Amino acid sequence: MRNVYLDYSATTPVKEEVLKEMIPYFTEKFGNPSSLYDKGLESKDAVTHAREQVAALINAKPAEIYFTAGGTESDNWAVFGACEKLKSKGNHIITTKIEHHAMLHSCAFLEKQGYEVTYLDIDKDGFIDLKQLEDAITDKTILISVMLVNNEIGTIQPIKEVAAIAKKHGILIHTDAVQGLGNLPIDVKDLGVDLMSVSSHKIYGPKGSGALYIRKGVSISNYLHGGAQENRRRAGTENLAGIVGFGKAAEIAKNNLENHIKHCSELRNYLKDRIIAEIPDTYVNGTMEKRHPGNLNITFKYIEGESILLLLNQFGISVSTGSACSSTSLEPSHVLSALGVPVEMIHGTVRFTVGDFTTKEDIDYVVDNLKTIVAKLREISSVNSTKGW
Amino acid sequence: MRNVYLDYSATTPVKEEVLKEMIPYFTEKFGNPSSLYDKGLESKDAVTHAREQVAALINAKPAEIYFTAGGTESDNWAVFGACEKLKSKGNHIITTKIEHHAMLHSCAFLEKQGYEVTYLDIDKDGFIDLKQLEDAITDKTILISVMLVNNEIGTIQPIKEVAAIAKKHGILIHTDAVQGLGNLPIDVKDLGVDLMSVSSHKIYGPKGSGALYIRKGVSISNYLHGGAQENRRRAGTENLAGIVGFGKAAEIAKNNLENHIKHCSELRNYLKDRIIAEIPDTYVNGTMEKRHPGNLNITFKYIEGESILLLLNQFGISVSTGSACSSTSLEPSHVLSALGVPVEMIHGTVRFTVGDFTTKEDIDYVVDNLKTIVAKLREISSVNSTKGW
Amino acid sequence: MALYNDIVMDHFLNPKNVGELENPDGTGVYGSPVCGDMMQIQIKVDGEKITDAKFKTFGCGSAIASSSMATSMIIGKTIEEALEVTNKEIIDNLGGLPPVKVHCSVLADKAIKNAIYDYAQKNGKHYAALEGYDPNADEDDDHGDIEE
Amino acid sequence: MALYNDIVMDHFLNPKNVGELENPDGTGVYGSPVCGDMMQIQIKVDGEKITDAKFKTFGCGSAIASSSMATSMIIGKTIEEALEVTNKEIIDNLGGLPPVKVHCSVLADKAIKNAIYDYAQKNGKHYAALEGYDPNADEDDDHGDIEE
Ligand SMILES: Cc1ncc(COP(=O)(O)O)c(C=O)c1O
Ligand SMILES: Cc1ncc(COP(=O)(O)O)c(C=O)c1O
Repeated sequence: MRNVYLDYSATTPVKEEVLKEMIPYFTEKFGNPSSLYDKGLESKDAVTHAREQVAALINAKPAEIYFTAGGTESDNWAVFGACEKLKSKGNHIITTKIEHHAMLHSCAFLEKQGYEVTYLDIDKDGFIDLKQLEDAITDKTILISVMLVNNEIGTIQPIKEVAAIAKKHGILIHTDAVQGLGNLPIDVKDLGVDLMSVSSHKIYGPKGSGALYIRKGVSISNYLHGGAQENRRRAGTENLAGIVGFGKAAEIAKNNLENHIKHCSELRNYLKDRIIAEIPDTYVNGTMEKRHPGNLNITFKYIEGESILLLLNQFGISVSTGSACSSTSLEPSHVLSALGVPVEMIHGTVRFTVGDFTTKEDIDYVVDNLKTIVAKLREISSVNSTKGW
Repeated sequence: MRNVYLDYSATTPVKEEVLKEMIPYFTEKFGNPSSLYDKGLESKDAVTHAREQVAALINAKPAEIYFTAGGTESDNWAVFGACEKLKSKGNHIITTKIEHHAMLHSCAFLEKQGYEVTYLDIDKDGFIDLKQLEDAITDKTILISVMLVNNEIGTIQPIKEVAAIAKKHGILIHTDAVQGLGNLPIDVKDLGVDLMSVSSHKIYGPKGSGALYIRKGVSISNYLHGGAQENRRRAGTENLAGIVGFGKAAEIAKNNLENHIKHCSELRNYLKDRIIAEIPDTYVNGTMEKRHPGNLNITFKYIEGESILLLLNQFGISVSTGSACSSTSLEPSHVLSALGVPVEMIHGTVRFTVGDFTTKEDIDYVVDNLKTIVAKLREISSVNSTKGW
Repeated sequence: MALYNDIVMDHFLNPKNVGELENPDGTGVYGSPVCGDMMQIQIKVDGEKITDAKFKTFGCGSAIASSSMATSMIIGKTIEEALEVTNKEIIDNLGGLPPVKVHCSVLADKAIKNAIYDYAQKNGKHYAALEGYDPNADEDDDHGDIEE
Repeated sequence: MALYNDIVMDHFLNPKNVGELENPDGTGVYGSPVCGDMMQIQIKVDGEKITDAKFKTFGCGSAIASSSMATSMIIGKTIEEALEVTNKEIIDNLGGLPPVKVHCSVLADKAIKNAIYDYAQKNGKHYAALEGYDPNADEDDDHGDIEE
């Protein structure tokens, strides 16, 4: 049976070249980067090199890259570290309704501590309103956090404009760029952000490795306390091979960026065009402009997403019904809710993300099976276009 | 040139069998464990299996193991999670002067938030005093955290007795077992602890992977907020290969425990005997009883540790001058200070840790070179036995 | 570990009794698309015996499997017997459901009762098990809360 | 990137001027074992010229290298010239030191001055550069604080 993975936003396979770079750092070059003997210094050099590679991908200085255990830790560090540092200045955070749970659950936790959080709306295309953002700012606002690319509908927020507003008001600006990294050109200098979260496993690097970009001169509190690693700002023995892998993946992503975007968007558009043309009662969620090149989010009216997922799985096809994290939960996606998708239609929504290893044949295989599956489930369904919901 | 690694407490190489288990989880079985399709479920199964392997090593239930990014995160989670959860009950923590920085710097941070911390002394052998512990308890005490095995002098604290005292007073008990795991039999049920930190890279598993044992029924706040991973208690896409590697390393450690202890303690004792017999003015720090089987901590009077380290490095020998984390700092080791070692002698201290790949020939090679090196540095030194300090 | 066991998967992939009856003696609907699951079960009754049953379900894998199992279970049973079917039995016959999916079996159980209720109403029948029964009562609020 | 560059490593591994002089004209000691570094520098003076210098150092690699470099630099210089040697020059001649190790060069600089001071005291000499000089003043409190 064919195997078609269309869930690159959930995670990506580690590329062979990346794994090859990592291998020696497990068994042979295993020294602790904090150690002063050659075996330690060799590891330190490897971390330094990876830092340069990651920095280059986002046009940061290497010293502005702090390695973490992934996007979730980076998000937590950014928000808790900023709030701790600035608590004497205020207790108000502005973010959006469509952030990843790493941000939303952190904010919910802070609300319990007495912080106030404004969650910005998105419009029907999936974008925040800069006017609403500016209106939400008070003299207690200490942090603005808006994600660069949404993980469910792939919309790219106007972070440069958001950062300009933040700067005008002297407020720290963080962006969760976990889904953006490697999927659009990112230049932190041009964007003007103070803090940015990224993760390795979304760009063909290993899981459990990520980074927080902290602009030179910006100071937030530490979140993991202990040893003097990462210039004393993030403690814990470095995930050496994970960092080396992230570095290599970043290097490849940089060199491959144009191709990657072209490849993914072409296949994604082809998938979209075929689905919309060949399967009735299907809708794309979020605008097709300013969108993650691999992301397609489709509602199949009158049927339920998990059923579609399971039947596709029978044909070796992997897709998701929302963000990977919420897929074991029964809650309808908060992103699609914010977009204004009716709840019954949220239940019928599938996220497809294509990636570097996707082929046109894969797409054809998926659409062909999807047609049968959707027809079958609609046959079973208690709702349909004549009956209505 | 021969290569002799005697810094197994800083980190260990990943064993070949461990790496072999990990490899497929990078490129092939790369699914996100939260995903509902086969590729995700297969990953979830791998995490479940690793959880069983780690649980087995410490006689815990698999559901009591929560994977983290390493010992530092586990320590931070334990102390911050406990304090957050129990803040309405009190604000007093009891720990020791010889904890790892992951604990000490976390406590220092909490002190700034208004928590009170008692740091227990150790005696000249390296052990805490249970009487002092019990006397330190107040009705505001919410957490006792005492490390199982010290990373510098290797002494094994009487955690079972500590836990009994904690239980008697209804106080949560955490132990940092990062250096203990795989180096002595650990049975969490028998020890009676509520929380225990462990790390993969100290037991021939990969860096950046660890766990917090949370006894069933014990509730602490989350520290990394986000997705529903780890039974909703630790967010972040799982470090899949890192977890698989930790699991395999734990399995090997369990099967190999007796051999490992015998092998290490024999070589360690041989190293100690030769150094003490053949190099004058050398002292062992900490008792040789109840000690990490591979740990030897020696003061070479009248000379300085970094010089010894660098000269040993010239001969391909890797040792450390204290904990790996403090080795880039000029601060004299807080552990040796607590032990009462005079500061000038702390500066002349070297930690040797032997491990599974150490041979008797390695030890002979080290001692032979050490003799020349120590003689040479003493020749250069401005202090000596006749002049005194 | 797969999400569902083989029995559930089989009932999901090859559901029995899908469809609608020409002249049903009773139709029961339960759930709503807003909750993510909506089930319609129809029965044909001969004397006191359920001779046929069909379902239509909007919902996840276990909702479809539960519908298939539930309809299979009541065909051939008397009304009284069918009323004794519990969601627990549906789960047991399915060889178990994941905890977050237990509510699907409740849905099926309710849809059966609603179909019988409809039949009873239309035919002026009374069954002890339906005494005071409210076909719209929401017994299913076990939606697996997010705690953190 | 090694901890130290090749010049530093060479002066550490093969230090020049190790030892003590038979009849030194001046002896300077600076630092203490408690701080982790203690340096003794002795000089032999002929007329106003430093004809020989020896050191003994308890300390880390860069302390030993700095001692070796400092003694090499002053041999052949006049006292006045030697007093002009700065820790910056020692570092430069060593091709640089890591930031946390800069204090080692300060130590060597102070040990030289103390040796000359001792010589001046013993011989009733006066040097403008030593006006108001305190041989025990602690110029070295740059111990690389831990911040978090
Ligand atoms: C937008 C976004 N933020 C944060 C995360 C969390 O990153 P990680 O999985 O590396 O913890 C993810 C991915 O799961 C994401 O898509
Ligand atoms: C006793 C002790 N606790 C905690 C840690 C931190 O563990 P990790 O390096 O996995 O962050 C270490 C090792 O560095 C340790 O020795």
